[in-house]
Amino acid sequence: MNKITYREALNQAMAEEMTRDDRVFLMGEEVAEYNGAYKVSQGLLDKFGPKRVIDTPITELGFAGLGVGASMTGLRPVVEFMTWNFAILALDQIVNAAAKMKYMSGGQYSCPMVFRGAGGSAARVGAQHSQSLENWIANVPGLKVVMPSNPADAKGLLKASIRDNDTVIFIENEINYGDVGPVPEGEYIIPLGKADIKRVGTDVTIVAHSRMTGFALEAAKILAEQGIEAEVVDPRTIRPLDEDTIVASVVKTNCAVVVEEGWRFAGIGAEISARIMERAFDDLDAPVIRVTGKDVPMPYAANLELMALPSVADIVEAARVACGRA
Amino acid sequence: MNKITYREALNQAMAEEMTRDDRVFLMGEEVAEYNGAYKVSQGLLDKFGPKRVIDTPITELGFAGLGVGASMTGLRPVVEFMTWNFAILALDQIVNAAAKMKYMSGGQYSCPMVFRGAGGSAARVGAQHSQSLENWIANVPGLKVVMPSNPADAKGLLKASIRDNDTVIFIENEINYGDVGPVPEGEYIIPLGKADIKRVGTDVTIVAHSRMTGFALEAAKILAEQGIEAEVVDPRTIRPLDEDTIVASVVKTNCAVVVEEGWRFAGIGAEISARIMERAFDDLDAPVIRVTGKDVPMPYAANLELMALPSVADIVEAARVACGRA
Amino acid sequence: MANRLAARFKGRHDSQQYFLVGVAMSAEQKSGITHEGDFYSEEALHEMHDSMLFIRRFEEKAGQLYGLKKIGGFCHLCNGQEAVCVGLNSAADAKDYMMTSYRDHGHILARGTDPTAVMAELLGRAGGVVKGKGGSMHMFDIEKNFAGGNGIVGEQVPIGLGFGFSSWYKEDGRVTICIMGDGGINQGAVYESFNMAALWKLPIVFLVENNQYAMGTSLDRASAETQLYKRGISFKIPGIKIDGMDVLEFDKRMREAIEHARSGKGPMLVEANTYRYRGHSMSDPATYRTRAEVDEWRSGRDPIARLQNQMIAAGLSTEEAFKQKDKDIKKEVAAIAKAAEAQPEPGASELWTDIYSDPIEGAYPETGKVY
Amino acid sequence: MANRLAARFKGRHDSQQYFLVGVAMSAEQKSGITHEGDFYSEEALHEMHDSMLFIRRFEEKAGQLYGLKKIGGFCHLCNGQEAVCVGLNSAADAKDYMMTSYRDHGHILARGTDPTAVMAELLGRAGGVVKGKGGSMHMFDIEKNFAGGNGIVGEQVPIGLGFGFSSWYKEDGRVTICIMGDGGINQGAVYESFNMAALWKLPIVFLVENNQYAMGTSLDRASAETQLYKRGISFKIPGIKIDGMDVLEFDKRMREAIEHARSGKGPMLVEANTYRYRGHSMSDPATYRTRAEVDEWRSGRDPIARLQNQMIAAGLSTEEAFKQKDKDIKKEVAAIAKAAEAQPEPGASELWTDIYSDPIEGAYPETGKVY
Ligand SMILES: Cc1ncc(C[n+]2csc(CCOP(=O)(O)OP(=O)(O)O)c2C)c(N)n1
Ligand SMILES: Cc1ncc(C[n+]2csc(CCOP(=O)(O)OP(=O)(O)O)c2C)c(N)n1
Ligand SMILES: [Mg+2]
Ligand SMILES: [Mg+2]
Repeated sequence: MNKITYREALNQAMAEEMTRDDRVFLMGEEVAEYNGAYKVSQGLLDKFGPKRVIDTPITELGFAGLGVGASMTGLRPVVEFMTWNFAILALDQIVNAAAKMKYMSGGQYSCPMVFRGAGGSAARVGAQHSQSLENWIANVPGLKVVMPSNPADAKGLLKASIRDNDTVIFIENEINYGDVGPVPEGEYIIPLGKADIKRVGTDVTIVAHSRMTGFALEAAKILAEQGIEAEVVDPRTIRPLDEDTIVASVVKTNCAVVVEEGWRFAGIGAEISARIMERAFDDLDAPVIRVTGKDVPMPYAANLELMALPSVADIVEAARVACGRA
Repeated sequence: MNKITYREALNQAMAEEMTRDDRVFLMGEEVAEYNGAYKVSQGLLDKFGPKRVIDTPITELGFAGLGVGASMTGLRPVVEFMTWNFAILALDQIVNAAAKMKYMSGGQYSCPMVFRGAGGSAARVGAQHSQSLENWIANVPGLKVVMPSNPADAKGLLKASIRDNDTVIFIENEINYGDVGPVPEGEYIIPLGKADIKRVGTDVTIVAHSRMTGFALEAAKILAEQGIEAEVVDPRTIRPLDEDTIVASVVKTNCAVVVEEGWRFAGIGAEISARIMERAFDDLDAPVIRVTGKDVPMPYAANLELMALPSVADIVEAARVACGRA
Repeated sequence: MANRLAARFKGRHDSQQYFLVGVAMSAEQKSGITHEGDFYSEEALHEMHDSMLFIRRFEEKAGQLYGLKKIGGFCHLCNGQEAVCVGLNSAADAKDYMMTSYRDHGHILARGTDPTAVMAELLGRAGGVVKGKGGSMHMFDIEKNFAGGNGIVGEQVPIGLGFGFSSWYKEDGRVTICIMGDGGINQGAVYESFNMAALWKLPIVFLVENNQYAMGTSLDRASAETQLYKRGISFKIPGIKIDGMDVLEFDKRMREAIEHARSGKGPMLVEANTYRYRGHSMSDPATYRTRAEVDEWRSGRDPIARLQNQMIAAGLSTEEAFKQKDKDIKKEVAAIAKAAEAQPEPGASELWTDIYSDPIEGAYPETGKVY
Repeated sequence: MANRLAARFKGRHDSQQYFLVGVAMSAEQKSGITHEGDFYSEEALHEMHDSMLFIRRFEEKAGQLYGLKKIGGFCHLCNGQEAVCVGLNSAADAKDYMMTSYRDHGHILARGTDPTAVMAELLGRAGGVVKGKGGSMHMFDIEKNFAGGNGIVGEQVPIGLGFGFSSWYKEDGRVTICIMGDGGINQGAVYESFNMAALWKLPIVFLVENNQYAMGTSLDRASAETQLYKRGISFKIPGIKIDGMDVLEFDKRMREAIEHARSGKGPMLVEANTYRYRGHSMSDPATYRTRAEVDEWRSGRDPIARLQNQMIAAGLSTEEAFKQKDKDIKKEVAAIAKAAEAQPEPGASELWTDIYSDPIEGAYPETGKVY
């Protein structure tokens, strides 16, 4: 298997799908001539020309709506938000148009498209550039929400997302863009809606998505040294959530930690925690613990930022508490 | 005590606060000459004149930002969204500006203001006019979220919200506007952050806010006839959430149902359910049950709409299951 | 009536006989006219008239049914604005895309959608044009290239931009007609769309139905520039203003705008001056307008009366014939309402359909039942 | 330097001696001039020059510190745009409100904020102007009426509208200067704000810093109308275009715009033509511009060199004196950086402060620790 970066994996996924299907086009700020603010679309303009790789003005609501309209005519837009923080401006088109169009039109129109870009916080970019929106968006029926944690998932899931006939919210992680990992060669697709057990374990279940999957795997290493075998479950698709895989793990380990970078209140952790209780109440030896971003706007100062984000140590500690070995 | 409508209670709260403090002004679509789309601002233009009761063009993001800016200069804007569905367009100003301004400015600027309007679904208004946003907004540190369920709470909480020095998101319910209830005369303020036990009971805790509080109380009546005494807790303030009151009730009843009109995924119910597990795990005899709006865009047809919303019967059934008497 | 509306003035193009409206002509004159332009076939004029009248009676029936609580929620009628709906659809091709706000009954009817399906939708019935799921504000007909029926003010404008983009992308020769109100034109998304449409020369006609009010807010209380056709100037979009109470004038000038867009010259902004006779929605008594103002539009500028007078003057019909026509149409609408009312509500399982095209096994729909 | 910037050209108003820049004058001529207008006091000219030079050296130092990874995140320098920052603050009153985007160092310095606090903010130190919580993009100084430092493109425009509204409400005679970029001006919220500002005649000057690029996108690739001062026409906002590389010209014409707004005539839109010498942010190599283009602006139109030449021609200074001044300023900036670096990071408890003004007992802050 080739080892490539998360960024290259995404790039390959788009290039392959654009080659396969000329209804697919990429649009967003700086995606074309600049080759992407984070270089995810490197080379695509050269390959596919200015009709299929399109730089937009800074008008998130407008070009999100453009994507919605284009998708209703049968095109397959991939709309990039430079980061998801800016997509807050575009939420009306995502949530009120794309998500509801099929229902409101009695099944006549659908919006087969991908909204993608970097989510969560990068490094030292402050309060307005460090927001996780997956819990808001996964709240909405009509949308699918995908968040890959490594290059292979990034490629396989993005290809599946572009082929999907529904609106897929594809949230990448800026800090992961440079991560290198093995990616199968050739046609490689990961179906949406399937969690992946990234590490098998018996003592405690750690559910973590996107960048936090890596943190959880690191925590699992440390826990193993301490004699605790953690099972790390990466949901990969946040909506629909592969509840069965999560619950099966908890039934085995009898305790769980849920990790997310975003804020705690009504976050992904809340949902997973509630579901575990609903489906595995009698299997739980202890309450599910949520490890989340602190309940503060993201500060700029290096020391404060570090404190605001979940850490590997936080996960280790939570896991020890969850399985009664604190 | 006077019996007045929820609508009048809100109107009184604004009139009294505008009389008390001339920094307070009301702005929004149709709030002035039309006296409010739902007549909540009836008479305020006549009383306070066109400088303090201002009709805006249909530009939610623009006038929300206007409120943010005005609040930063020391004014006390009350910005009405005709309904919260339209506030999705304005979320950037609420979430990226108002909520984070104090933090980003190192405490220099704050945004003492109220964003208010009707939330949730009205009757037969379809998918785009029937969304509950409280879980999204309560996710965000820097905001407070208030949702009154009866006229007295509406008045006391709105007065407290206008006086509060932070940004308060005040979500009313259109269907409750006509509800009549006793409201204390004279100066009447309910501090933010305190839940209210709307009915005392011993067998099962039902947590429900806004319009669902009424549903829960009706369910409690039916349950009482069946020999089950439900305790109905109305959080009133969603953020901060009065976790202590909720947990104390669950410690007493050993089981709980959480009701909300909005969608289930990462909703208010998920948060409350997760917190109950975290704080009262050993007191729980059964998993917390969530009764929520169905996971569908709101349909228009009368029969489908009824199915999409939580019903009193749903709450009764859930409560019976929760306390093991199904 | 379904068929008549569906025909969408094809008579205009098929017939060999054309009539200059507003000028009584001799038989000789008539027979000498064989080109289009300012001339309409007799059949086309009747089509336009009948369509406008049908829309008016349809809306009145909807108002009645709302009063009887058979229609629920928000319901926005377009009485008074019929010339825009009908003129627009005379000017546009069937392949052209169209989308508008929640005030959509007249537009979808003029587009040729089965009126029984529209009425059934208002009543929340299974045979509704969107299966009873959308209601008054969310009418769609993909076969007629009618893309809603959108409830968030201004939301259809970026969506329309996307339809226009698609035609540019596919080079399919279609024009998108994207309709908004005088209140909606203040939304920021409109200007984001204007800029992109102009920058990329997309084949779009932005049409503002200026009915003088956005709910209770008159144009001048919401807009710094009340000449709405100028709202594109800052983005280099040319604008024209058309009398939206004159179906023939509207048809003619709208054709020019559509031709402009279709020819690759980029978008155009059209302001149609018109008036809604009723309140904003069924719950609005519209006390913000004077009786005199309403009368001025209703009696002085009514688009149906105007066309009737023109046709009578041209010797194409008589007052009696129009009265008879009105009776026929009322009957037709009553029959449609009856047929729609007779339909069942949507089946319960419909609650869970049309959410996803590719549902994922075991995950969708969530039944909402966890206990 | 803190004091110098803080003084904000007060010399201009205090001094009795004025000099016409660009024209060498005899002592007699000089002493004959006692009015303002096109004339500046010698002190004021030195202030302007020194302020621009200080901003440039400050930005260069910030760039260096970024290279050393002492400054993190996004960092947007304003080299080349100094005349706008300084001319603007010469034209505006201290009581006037100002807000801009993330490209805010130059503006807050020109506003008179302590440069050590600005540098400390870049370094994430406790003594930062916002306690290290905001960083490069979020500079605020309430005492100087400087309201950010906003990271979401266009977001400051509705906020500026609110400041302008406040002055209308309080009748406090202030003008709000709301700054955006040539990319930011495409955001829909800008037009929502234009409309309300014009409709209510609010005392606001909207200032577009047209530095020709939004990240890698040149003006003409993002804007259908590239004459940005015309972007208010559709909302009846008058616009003017000013050379943003000429501090005196900018000051003068900006004064007119501010006067227009202050006099109750409503908002004005000013386009300042300028150029950023560096990439968009520290990570941008700016390969989308030709060397020749950059040179044309840097060597041909540099605002600091231009003022120096004018002052030398007017006999107010010499090349040697300016060289010395530059050395002094560089030293000053180095000392500032050193002092800022010496500061500690914010205390850990700061993580939990400044979220709420009225925290609720037991509820805030949530410590995030539940196990
Ligand atoms: C974003 C948004 N804000 C507010 C509303 C409530 N609303 C519905 S219609 C309307 C007035 C629109 O007026 P106009 O655009 O002139 O269209 P008209 O109703 O006259 O056809 C308002 C404010 C809404 N549906 N969406
Ligand atoms: C809403 C939003 N979209 C995108 C971005 C990313 N971004 C930051 S600066 C920038 C370019 C802005 O250019 P311009 O307005 O010309 O200002 P300049 O940087 O030239 O000063 C972009 C796209 C953002 N911060 N906010
Ligand atoms: Mg209107
Ligand atoms: Mg720029």
